Amino acid sequence: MNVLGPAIAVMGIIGAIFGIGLAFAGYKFRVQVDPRVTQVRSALPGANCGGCGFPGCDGLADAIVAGKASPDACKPGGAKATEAIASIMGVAVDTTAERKVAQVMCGGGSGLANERSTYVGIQTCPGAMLAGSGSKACTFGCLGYGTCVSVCPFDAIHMRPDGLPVVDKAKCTACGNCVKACPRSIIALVPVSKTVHVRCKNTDPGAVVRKVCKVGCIGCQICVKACPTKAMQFAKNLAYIDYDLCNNCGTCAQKCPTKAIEDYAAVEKQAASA
Amino acid sequence: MSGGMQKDMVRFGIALTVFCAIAAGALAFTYQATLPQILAQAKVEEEKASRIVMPGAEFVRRDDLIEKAAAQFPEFMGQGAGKIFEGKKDGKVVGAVIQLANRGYGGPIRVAVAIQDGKVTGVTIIDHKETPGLGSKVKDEPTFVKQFIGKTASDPLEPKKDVEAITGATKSTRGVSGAVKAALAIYTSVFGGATR
Amino acid sequence: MNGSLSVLKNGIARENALLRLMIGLCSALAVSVRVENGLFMGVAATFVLVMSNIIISAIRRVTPDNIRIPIFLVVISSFVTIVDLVLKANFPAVYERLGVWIPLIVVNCIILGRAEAFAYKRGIVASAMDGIGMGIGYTWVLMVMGLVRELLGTGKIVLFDQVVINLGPRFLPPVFLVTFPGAFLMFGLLIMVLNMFTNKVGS
Amino acid sequence: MGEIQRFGLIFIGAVLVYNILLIRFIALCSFFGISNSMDTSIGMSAAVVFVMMVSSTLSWLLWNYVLAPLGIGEFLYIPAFIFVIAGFVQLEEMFIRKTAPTLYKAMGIYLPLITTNCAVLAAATEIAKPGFLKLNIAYNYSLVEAWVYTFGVALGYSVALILFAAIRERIDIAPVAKPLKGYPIAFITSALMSLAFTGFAGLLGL
Repeated sequence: MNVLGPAIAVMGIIGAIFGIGLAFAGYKFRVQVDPRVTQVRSALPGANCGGCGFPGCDGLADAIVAGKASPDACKPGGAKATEAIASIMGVAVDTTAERKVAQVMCGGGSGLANERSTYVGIQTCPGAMLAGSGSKACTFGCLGYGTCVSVCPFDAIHMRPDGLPVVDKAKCTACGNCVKACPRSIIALVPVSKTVHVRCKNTDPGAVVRKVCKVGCIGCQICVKACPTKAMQFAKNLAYIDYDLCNNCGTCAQKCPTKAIEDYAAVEKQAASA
Repeated sequence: MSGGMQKDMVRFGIALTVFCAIAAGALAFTYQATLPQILAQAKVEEEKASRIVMPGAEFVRRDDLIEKAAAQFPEFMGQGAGKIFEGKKDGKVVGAVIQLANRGYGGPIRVAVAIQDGKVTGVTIIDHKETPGLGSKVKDEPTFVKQFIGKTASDPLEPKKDVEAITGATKSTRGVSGAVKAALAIYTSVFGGATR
Repeated sequence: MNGSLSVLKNGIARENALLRLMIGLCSALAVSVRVENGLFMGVAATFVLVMSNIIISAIRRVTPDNIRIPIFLVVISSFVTIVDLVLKANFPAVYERLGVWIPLIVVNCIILGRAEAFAYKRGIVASAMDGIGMGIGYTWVLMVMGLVRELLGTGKIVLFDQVVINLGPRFLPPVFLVTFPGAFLMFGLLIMVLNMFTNKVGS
Repeated sequence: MGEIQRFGLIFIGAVLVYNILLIRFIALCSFFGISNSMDTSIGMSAAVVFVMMVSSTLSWLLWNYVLAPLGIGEFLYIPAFIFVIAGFVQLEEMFIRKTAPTLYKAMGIYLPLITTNCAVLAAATEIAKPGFLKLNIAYNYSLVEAWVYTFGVALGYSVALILFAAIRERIDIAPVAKPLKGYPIAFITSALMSLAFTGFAGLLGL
């Protein structure tokens, strides 16, 4: 029985139906896709890190074109992406803001911060926060279970042997994932040139801090008086630096009785000379 | 807008139609080229089981008998599972082979039973879904099917009576012995007891 | 010419369809019960992959963009049906075992994936080489899995109806490897070994 | 057997006994890709159930009223079915993107994935050529039985996918050995799930 005829006829008809149908649908259901969205999308790095708060780069591209997000919302993209998007959108953006990196604001590693208990629950910071907030006596310090490490899409943060995370300034693109992930918000985005940081977040009075951690800020305010450029601010028993005024002189780090303030530049000079 | 649409509709319509037509033509051509071989293979495949239980015979599929048997034994012969062949040796009908399916443990077990002069002369398992290592022994152990040789419709064909069950696989054993018993029953009803 | 040679190499190892890109798993796990299955499936998939890559890249300039998927599918399904018919006619035993997986090559993620990602953008020769590379990459993984699963699962390797290796009656084969869950486990362990190897090499 | 009992048999067979993902190994590409987050799994499951029901109906009609009577089904069923499925999915994606953007946000992005989803084609072919997936549920499917079967397969797919997504979320926070991280542990978990589903093998004598 000859199958050639009916086969060609049937498949031809099916092909025709869908050919015309798709063309018709292509026009009838045409959605106004703004051409700029695809241009902006190609200017973004495409790491879908979610640092800008939108679901991936597609989400951000739609938001930028719709005006809901600023062209420099994508920090990992850096100045290059911001300029490209600004030119696409025809908007002037000052790209003078200095590149930022993440910085861990806690110095209470193992041996310095006292341990209150041993924690054997789920090995993540949010998990530890739920079950009696971890093993350290200090309730403001770093829990040390590495959630910031697991959320970092650029592998820029790693756990040190003493249980504190350290940021690799070269790889860090300030996408902010770790800042959001840390349940005690210990990590902050600081300008990359600044090397002096107050590595403590404890706002308890000095006497309480002294009991829980050897390198905690006890609120003695010596640094505030000593700071030549008045960069050192003080509130709720805790000293913190106003990075616009700070010139990395490091006098506060020398004066601090509990070494809560760390001057990385000095530490590197020492390591280099030793 | 509608002008663009018309142009696209025509362009896509033609492109897809031509494409599908060419593909269909090529496939139809290959199908016809391979058809005779496929049919031959199918016939060989169908009679493979019969040839095992009744070696050296020519087989004629009796569709009329299949319908008759399916009416009487729907659960064994129903829905295309059952087939009846008449075995001929140099022109003379010597017996019949009945392929049927009976429920085992893991699913249906398909069995081929050769019957000559009312006596079982050969049984083989076509396929089964029994648990590997346990129920699958109905097919893997050659001695199991041999015990059915010589049985007639009058035998009880019950495990522990005249059928030696496989340890730990009574449901599988019952599946096969039930199938042989049904084959004998179909044989007597369809062929009227004695082969003509 | 060496451009396409590197394309060929990366299909086999660096961008191996099964181990690296994690596509085309459906058939790989189900069919790799025997080495012979793996071989036939690999060859069939490679044939379809190479032929469809060539055709797709040949007509890529003329295919309108928004109906490219149906056109790819027509091309791929035609080659799959040809393979299906040829196998059914000439190798009925193998066809019986591979039965459901030959038609499913059409929706095998490797072929449509490569067609969309590679063939639709590159020249005919490069696409053909990519097809061969990916095909070989797919086949050797399939055969390695088939080898291990058949040898350990049933104690012997049967190739074209001859017993090639037989571990003898004393060897009590762990039937688990030949069953469905065994396929998952085997594939998982294969990737683990690969991870251990590449991590040492990688880091 | 009563009509209702037959539906029950087909349905249980499709969801549990011959689960498309864990027993029949079909559509694994999406199984491992999608299941690393719960809401993508739910979105995908909804899309799969919807697409499968429609494409199986189309395939059933195409087979019984066009392909089989003309005798060209034997070699045309692959191109015809996959063409219809792909065409329908593309049309439907455009339709939803235009008329229901919010629904498109939740479910739309999975639609192109479904064209390459093996389960849809497998179910459509099983309905046209019973025994294609080597199930012993039924030897021919009326339209209603086809619906019951497809819904069963789609539900089986969703059950397996969502269960697996839930388990994988727990695995992410469990301490897993370094080389096992990622796909290896996922495969081993699916091996255990598949083992559990083989427990349904003898159910209802299917």
